Amino acid sequence: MIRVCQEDFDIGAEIAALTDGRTDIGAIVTFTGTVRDCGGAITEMTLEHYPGMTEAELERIEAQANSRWPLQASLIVHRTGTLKPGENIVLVITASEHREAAFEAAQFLMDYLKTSAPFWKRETGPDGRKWVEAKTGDETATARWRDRKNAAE
Amino acid sequence: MIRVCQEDFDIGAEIAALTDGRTDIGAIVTFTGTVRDCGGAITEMTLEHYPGMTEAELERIEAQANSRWPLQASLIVHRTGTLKPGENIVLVITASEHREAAFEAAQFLMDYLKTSAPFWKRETGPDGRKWVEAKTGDETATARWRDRKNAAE
Amino acid sequence: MRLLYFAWVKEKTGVAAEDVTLPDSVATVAELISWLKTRGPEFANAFEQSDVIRTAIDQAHVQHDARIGEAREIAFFPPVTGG
Amino acid sequence: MRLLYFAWVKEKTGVAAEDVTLPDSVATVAELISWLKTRGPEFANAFEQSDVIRTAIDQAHVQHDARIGEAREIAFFPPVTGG
Repeated sequence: MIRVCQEDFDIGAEIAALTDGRTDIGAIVTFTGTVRDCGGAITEMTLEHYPGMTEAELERIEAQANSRWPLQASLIVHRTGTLKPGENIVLVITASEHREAAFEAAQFLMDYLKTSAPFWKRETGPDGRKWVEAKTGDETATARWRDRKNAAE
Repeated sequence: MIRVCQEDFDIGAEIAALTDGRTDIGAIVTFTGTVRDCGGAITEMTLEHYPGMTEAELERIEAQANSRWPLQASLIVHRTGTLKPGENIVLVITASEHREAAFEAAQFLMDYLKTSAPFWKRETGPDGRKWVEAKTGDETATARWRDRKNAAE
Repeated sequence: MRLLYFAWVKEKTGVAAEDVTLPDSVATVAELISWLKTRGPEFANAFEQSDVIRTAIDQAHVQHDARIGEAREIAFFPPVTGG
Repeated sequence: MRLLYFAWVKEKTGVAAEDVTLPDSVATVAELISWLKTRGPEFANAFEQSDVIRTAIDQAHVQHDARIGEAREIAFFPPVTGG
């Protein structure tokens, strides 16, 4: 499942919704991304996105993860709008029988989300506003999954 | 922090306790291990441990993770006693500025916990009781962290 | 055809969305970007470093050599930075 | 010296913990295991496949060639299976 919204999420409640009553899950991994203040340099972060394409990309990424790993459940929640330091930005949950699949699928989802989901961060601080620049490390992290897939084929 | 106890844990509350009021954390990873019923083959799981050594090993593992990755916070909770399918067994939380460190440290903690913390699982099912056998895959998973460390040195 | 602009591409062009009729000579994304740059200093500035600009046709990522074809919606934006 | 047994090692020996005085000839974990096997059929059975048995001296993992020295507590158990 995927969700794009302004509201905060409750990690415990999201896990419960995915797993309650199930006895076939052995491993649940969650990733939560939060706003850092970078020592006071950031007072606010605004997330813009491309409605429609965002949901399509998140669904595509989630489907890819489910085709590569045997997942019992998965969830991506991404917030938009203006957030304060310490607030949640993104949540990924993966559930599987074994920990390797759950860990790898969660990392895969985050790596792909960082390089393909159309979100843009703008930071506000004492020195004004500025758009966050993409990190080449994120492209590298995503490329390693393609390499692994190609190597396996 | 580490904790060995019979009581269940609340993942949301544990994350909140580790991160509340902090604005220097960018990434939080949780791993939760739960009891699978394996299609009805398991009706109950009992966890025995070695009081004293368990806590010492968990603290040692946690200290190792903190020396290898820049973690803002970490937590290991492991339950003991008799659990039903669907119930929580173990919780690992790692918090860092960036996702790579949080993901890797959580995997490291689980791999080491699985091969060095003195817990033993006994499964009860329609066919009786049996002690779970250690998986060679867990040893392999742990060895890769040693190899990586040696390669880096 | 509908054109969308996001993040600093939107701020630089001063436009979030617009409906345009493309000249017949524009067949690819690269050609569309060249044409957009002729539409005034804001567009010339926004698309100056065109290799940084990312493009989606009908909400799917494409390269600059992609053909526009029967696209209904084309979006321009910086490399994504969510998560 | 205190000896502890866990999981199926405990079930097979029928003992959870005991205080023993070791013969002077026992200097290493391997020698201790050999001696334990002479203490009756339950012990012989529990330690039959001695390479599977894991050992901790004073709550730290050791190999079978470890010297016992001034150990206060030695524990025997199967490979761990927590998590």
